[in-house]
Amino acid sequence: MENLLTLWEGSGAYNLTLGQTLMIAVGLGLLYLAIAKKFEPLLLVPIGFGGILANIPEAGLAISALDQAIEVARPAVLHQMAMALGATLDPLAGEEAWRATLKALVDNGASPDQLRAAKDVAMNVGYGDGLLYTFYQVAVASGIAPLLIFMGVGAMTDFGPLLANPRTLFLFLGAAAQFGIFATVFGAVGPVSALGWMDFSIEQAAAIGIIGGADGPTSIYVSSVLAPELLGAIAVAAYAYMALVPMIQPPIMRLLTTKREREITMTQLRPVSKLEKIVFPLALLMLVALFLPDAAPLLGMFCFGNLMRECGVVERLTDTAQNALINIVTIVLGLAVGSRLMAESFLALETLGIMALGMVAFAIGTAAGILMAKLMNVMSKMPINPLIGAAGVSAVPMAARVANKVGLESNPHNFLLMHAMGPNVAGVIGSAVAAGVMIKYLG
Amino acid sequence: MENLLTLWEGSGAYNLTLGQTLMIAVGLGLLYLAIAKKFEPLLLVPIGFGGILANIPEAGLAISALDQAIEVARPAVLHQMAMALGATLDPLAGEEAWRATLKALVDNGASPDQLRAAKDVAMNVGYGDGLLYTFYQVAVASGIAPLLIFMGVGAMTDFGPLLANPRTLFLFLGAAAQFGIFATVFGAVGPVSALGWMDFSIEQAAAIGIIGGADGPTSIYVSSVLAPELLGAIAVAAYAYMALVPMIQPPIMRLLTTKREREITMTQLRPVSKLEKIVFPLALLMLVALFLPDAAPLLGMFCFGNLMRECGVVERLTDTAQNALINIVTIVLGLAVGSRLMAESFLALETLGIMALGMVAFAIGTAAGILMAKLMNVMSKMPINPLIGAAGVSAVPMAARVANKVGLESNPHNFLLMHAMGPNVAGVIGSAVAAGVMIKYLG
Amino acid sequence: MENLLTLWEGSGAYNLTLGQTLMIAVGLGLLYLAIAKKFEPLLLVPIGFGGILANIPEAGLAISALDQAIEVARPAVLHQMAMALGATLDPLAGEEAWRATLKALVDNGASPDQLRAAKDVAMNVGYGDGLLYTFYQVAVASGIAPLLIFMGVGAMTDFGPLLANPRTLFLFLGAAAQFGIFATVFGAVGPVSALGWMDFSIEQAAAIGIIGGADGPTSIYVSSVLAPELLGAIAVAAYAYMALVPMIQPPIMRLLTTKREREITMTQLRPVSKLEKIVFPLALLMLVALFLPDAAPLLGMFCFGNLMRECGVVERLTDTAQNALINIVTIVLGLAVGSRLMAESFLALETLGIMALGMVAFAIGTAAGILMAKLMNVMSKMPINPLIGAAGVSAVPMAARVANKVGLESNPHNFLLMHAMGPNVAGVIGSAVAAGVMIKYLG
Amino acid sequence: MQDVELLEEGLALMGLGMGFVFVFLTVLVIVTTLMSLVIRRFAPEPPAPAATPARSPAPARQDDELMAVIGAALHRYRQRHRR
Amino acid sequence: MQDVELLEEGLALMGLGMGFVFVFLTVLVIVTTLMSLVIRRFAPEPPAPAATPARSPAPARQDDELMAVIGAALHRYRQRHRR
Amino acid sequence: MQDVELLEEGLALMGLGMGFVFVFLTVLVIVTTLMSLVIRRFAPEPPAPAATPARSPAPARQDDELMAVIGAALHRYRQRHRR
Ligand code: NA
Ligand code: NA
Ligand code: NA
Repeated sequence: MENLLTLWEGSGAYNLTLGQTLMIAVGLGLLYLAIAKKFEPLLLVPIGFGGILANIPEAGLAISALDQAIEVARPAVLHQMAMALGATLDPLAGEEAWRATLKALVDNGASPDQLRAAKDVAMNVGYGDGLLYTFYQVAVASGIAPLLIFMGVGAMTDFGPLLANPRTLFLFLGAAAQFGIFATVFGAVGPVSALGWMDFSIEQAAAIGIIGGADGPTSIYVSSVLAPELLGAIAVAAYAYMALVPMIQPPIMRLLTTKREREITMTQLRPVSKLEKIVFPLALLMLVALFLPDAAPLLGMFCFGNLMRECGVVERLTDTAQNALINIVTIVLGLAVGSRLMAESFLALETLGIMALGMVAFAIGTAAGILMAKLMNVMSKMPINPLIGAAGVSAVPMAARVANKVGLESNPHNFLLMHAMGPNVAGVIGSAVAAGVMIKYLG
Repeated sequence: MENLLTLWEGSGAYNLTLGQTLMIAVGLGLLYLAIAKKFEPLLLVPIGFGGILANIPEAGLAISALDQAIEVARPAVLHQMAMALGATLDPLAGEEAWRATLKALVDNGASPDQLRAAKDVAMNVGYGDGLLYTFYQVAVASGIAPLLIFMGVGAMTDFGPLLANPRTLFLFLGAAAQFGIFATVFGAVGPVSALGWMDFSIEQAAAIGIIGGADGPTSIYVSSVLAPELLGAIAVAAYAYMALVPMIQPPIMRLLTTKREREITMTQLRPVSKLEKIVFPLALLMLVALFLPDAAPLLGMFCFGNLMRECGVVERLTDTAQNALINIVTIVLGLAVGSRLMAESFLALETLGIMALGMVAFAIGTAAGILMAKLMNVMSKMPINPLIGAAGVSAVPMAARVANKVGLESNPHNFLLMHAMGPNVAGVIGSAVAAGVMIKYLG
Repeated sequence: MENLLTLWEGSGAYNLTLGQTLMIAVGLGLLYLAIAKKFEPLLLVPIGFGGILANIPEAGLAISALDQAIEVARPAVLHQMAMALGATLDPLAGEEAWRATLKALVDNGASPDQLRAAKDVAMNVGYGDGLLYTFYQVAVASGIAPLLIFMGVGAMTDFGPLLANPRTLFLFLGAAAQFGIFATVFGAVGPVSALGWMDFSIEQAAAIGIIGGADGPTSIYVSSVLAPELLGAIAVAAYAYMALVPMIQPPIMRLLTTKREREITMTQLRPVSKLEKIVFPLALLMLVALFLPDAAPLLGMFCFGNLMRECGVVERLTDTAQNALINIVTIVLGLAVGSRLMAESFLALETLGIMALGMVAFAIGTAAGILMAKLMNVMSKMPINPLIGAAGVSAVPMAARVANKVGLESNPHNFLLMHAMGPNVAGVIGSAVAAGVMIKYLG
Repeated sequence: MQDVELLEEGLALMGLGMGFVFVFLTVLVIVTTLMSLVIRRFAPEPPAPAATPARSPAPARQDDELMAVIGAALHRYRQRHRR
Repeated sequence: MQDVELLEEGLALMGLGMGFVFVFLTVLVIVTTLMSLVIRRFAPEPPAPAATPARSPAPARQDDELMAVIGAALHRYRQRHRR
Repeated sequence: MQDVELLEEGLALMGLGMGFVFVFLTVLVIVTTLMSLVIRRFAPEPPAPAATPARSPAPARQDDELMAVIGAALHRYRQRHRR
């Protein structure tokens, strides 16, 4: 009988909080979007599932051994842990209060040495770090997973279209599109925080702004450095908006261009030699080394992947970087990001703010890219279709495809895809550079 | 000359103990069974080889830097380590006694802080953790490897046959077959321990009983939580009996059924829609979350793998989970399990007890599945061939194939394979649920 | 304005030292050799790129959180770290001196406990271990990466040619070729150190000598154990000379053999049965266990890979060991080795000494193999072409191909490839045995 | 004495464990059967059901759905945890 | 007060960031264009440029090149850091 | 003085090392040759040797073999280490 009670009191149904219920619903919603609507499923399936796992009560999949012990250990263990943390628990306060006291100590007061000692106590009585917690520490907090993904993305990226015409053209579009990032940072600390709507620090604002870069691993990397407490919401927003490119961009594109502009046909791209493709990642790396070392992890791994791809002598490594390795890392990264979908941090007004600001960043970036393309079209001899400016936000290759599609609507013989790939990959570099500036300035 | 002596005194031949010799023979025996007899070779080849590596004298592949230093370091280092452990070594006792004292301190008396300090001493003079020890800590003690294997198994499992007819049928067979697990737990603490034949704690009994679940990763996971000291023997028994399904089950099947029963033809299975297959892992996950959070790591990863498989939008992740990832984890897990084949723990009477109890668990599970099927056949309108009840122990897909084969012996036109796959995969869920109950109750 | 200054003072261009510039040039040079000249590109592309990344100023990709904090943290953090290290910084000395003091403390004086405390300070203010530093610790310092590569090499090695005729023949050639290793060790502590040209310890000399074994992972493994400070230079030399086999060996081969000897035709090899191939890695493992446990990690993993290959029942593990796993490990290992290409240690006269000694080791090994083959040709009834002796240095399969090619020059109908594969794979075993002896004696 | 306790504990674990496994799988059977019934009624197979919704929806709605999913969860949460 | 500081910081970050992104990509454009010009002049495409050098060189030179790469770097380094 | 020691150590390592490599590989040659002889005599190639035993044995025996492997090892071990 008592055993039955233990089982019931340890069950999810008994312990489920409202927050956890809602977060499980959010996880199911993300899975629905990923599976039924094909919203970036490679990331959103693991993230959504990880979000559900993280919110299963009592399972402790997303928390450390120490936190798990604080939540569920017997009173005797709690007292031992308190001793390790250099505190004593008021005998009259009762179990719930003891747990709250310990949690507060662990989150704030305790020194690293005391935390180690308390963790030793928890481990000794059999508690272990949750699987998703371990994944988060190993893959995200260390920065390793987003960097390996970026290496894989580099190994899949063809810089040919960009190299065919870098002059005054593609990279400026890629740069302009990053305006969404910085405008959003300003907006987040400006109107939003200053007017008291929400309360974002400048670091948080920077991490939110990067969503506008439309680049998942860059967003995760920046927010793991600058605002780990928002990582879950930021990653979800980043991948969701990458998936939403075909919905968000076309109206803005139609609004800011005339039909005649959308019909502009661009000149054929020249062929690019193998050697140019080999030298480009090295040239980019040298510039990063000289001018923005803080972007070196991101762009360094990106260039490494691209060099492996183009050099033509390490096909087996390229193949692994594009397949087995990036897939393994994606699974681990997705589950780890999902582990940050916890009620306390996700179900705050801030999350809606993040979603809204991310959307704004995205829209401003799209608009800035288009407007810059219009300006360049006026100033340059070469005709430039302003639609390709919208591809500068990155979201490779979705944004380029959208530009192509909207172009075809106006002129069914005007294929812009390859022309849009230039600003598209330039946008990846652009947002990594923006990330580097933010980390340099705020990190 | 002195150098030659060093070489000889550091050689395996000089240091080989009887236990190590026998364990190397056990390792070779496992390799023989795996290679010549095709006993679950994917696991038993790495486990057998790991067992040999772990028993190479002086190599220290399966022990920590600290233990390695205690075994082979110079006296000066021993004294340093004793100091770090807060003890002093009796100068008169001699080297062998010093090593024994240190070993005893490390295994029992010392605090985590002292252990860290002693380890620092060992690392400083150049000792490092053995490869298999590292694999064990990273992959097994953390729980990561069995969970990733379970994810891969989920990605390979088709729940179609189970979904085609869950009603009153397949899942009950899967449940009944778990009776072997619990009967064995009771037997291990009952007759075996109470009568003083061997001395198993209730945790050990639970870990042994799970062998009857015929599911390797579940056995390893449970025993890494409840009885790590028996992990080597339990893993070997679990995989050996999974391989022995075609020998163990048929006699029991023939004993408990009449020829007429074995000839029963079952009705055609209905087709199952894609959406049902997508929703099933999520429904299962919700039930786990509500009623048995302690099974959430195992069944959560299993459902995750299965959802990736069925959702149809992340083929590249499914492919990696089924191939590169599960293969890498299998190699590491196998070697890590092999590292637990050490003479002191394996060459005890308990191991024979574990083998015997595992066999009993297996036989009872098979019998319970068949008897339940007979009962259901009597009670239900739909004809049920009792042979498929035996498949409920899991050992996917071997047990289902055995049921099919024995059925064909009685009626050469009666293909039971797809009907047996239902209880077969239900058996996987059933033993994971049983594992969750044990961990909840004893963990 | 102040912000601009911050950006400039944190840029690479402002902080670049001469050493870093030169090391980046070395990295580019290695990439050139790897890509344009096809010098072992699988390793030299990651090593060269890692070398560049490691020398990007301020990026800290190759150093620990602690070192990074010492290099770039604000003065307040420096004082905190000094306190953690049990020291105080002279207020008058100035920032540069403080950093130097802390660096000296960390590299020498501090206890493990103090280092942990100082690291806690660095982590608390946001510094993290660099990516390449983490790769080095996890993959190289632990010994894991070279051992997994060796497992993969085992899974790719066919011992058939060796088994077809082990008697008096192939293994002696493999043994003789290791003379280069030991002669170089003696040379490094003899003339080179004793005459005061350079100053190598006996451990360093041993790690350098192993270059003559022409086996990359063995070199990295030995030098990670005996001389981690030289690891970068030794790994570069080892892989460079493996690539240079077609340049270095032919002149020596022509010098030491007459045209008539090079024309010797060898008798057909007998077919080798599957069972012999399965038993061989186990027999080798038993000998290692009995006589040289210190070679157990290297040869154990090698035999494990080979057993997986030959046993024929774990194809999917073999496939992963030969592809996804070895490729992932190669990427990580290459970058990790590249992280040791730091100016202070690489741009020393010692590096030229290592390159020169490695070359000498290589040449002596080649010569010893040829001379031993000549001796055996005289003494044995069976005709032996001395060219195959040169393949005993390993560098599989390059050295065997070179022997074949030089043989064809003298007799266009004399295919030596399969005959040369015997000593070639024997050379792998031979240098791993040599590595074991050195580690036993000096480790 | 201790043996009896151990025996009792073994017996309890057996009863509890088997009972729980049966109850759990029974509930799973019920839920699965209901799920199948619902799906077969409301989303019958032929036009691959998971693909159908992706084809039809008005583009503008997809964005709303994301907001809706998160918004609704947040709304209900904040209703109770006013802060 | 603090809000104003935050606003200023946001403004500074925006100006600095956009400026830096533009400058960086401009430099990248220039470098890339120059690189392409040089390559197209001195190593025109058809005979796959990366492969060409590998075919021709005298074997003996390759070894020298390795020594040259490291030797030259070392030489320049030691010239300054005499120790 | 120290140089002489170092030299001596180098010489010892050379002699010891080369000696050991030769002895080890000689033993390996002998063992391998014997192994091949035995295998070619008792399990000649054509009927793929590893597969043969798997086909014939009486099912019941396989289980015994597992027990036998472990049981024999355990038996011999416990004979000596009575506890
Ligand atoms: Na971007
Ligand atoms: Na089961
Ligand atoms: Na060699």
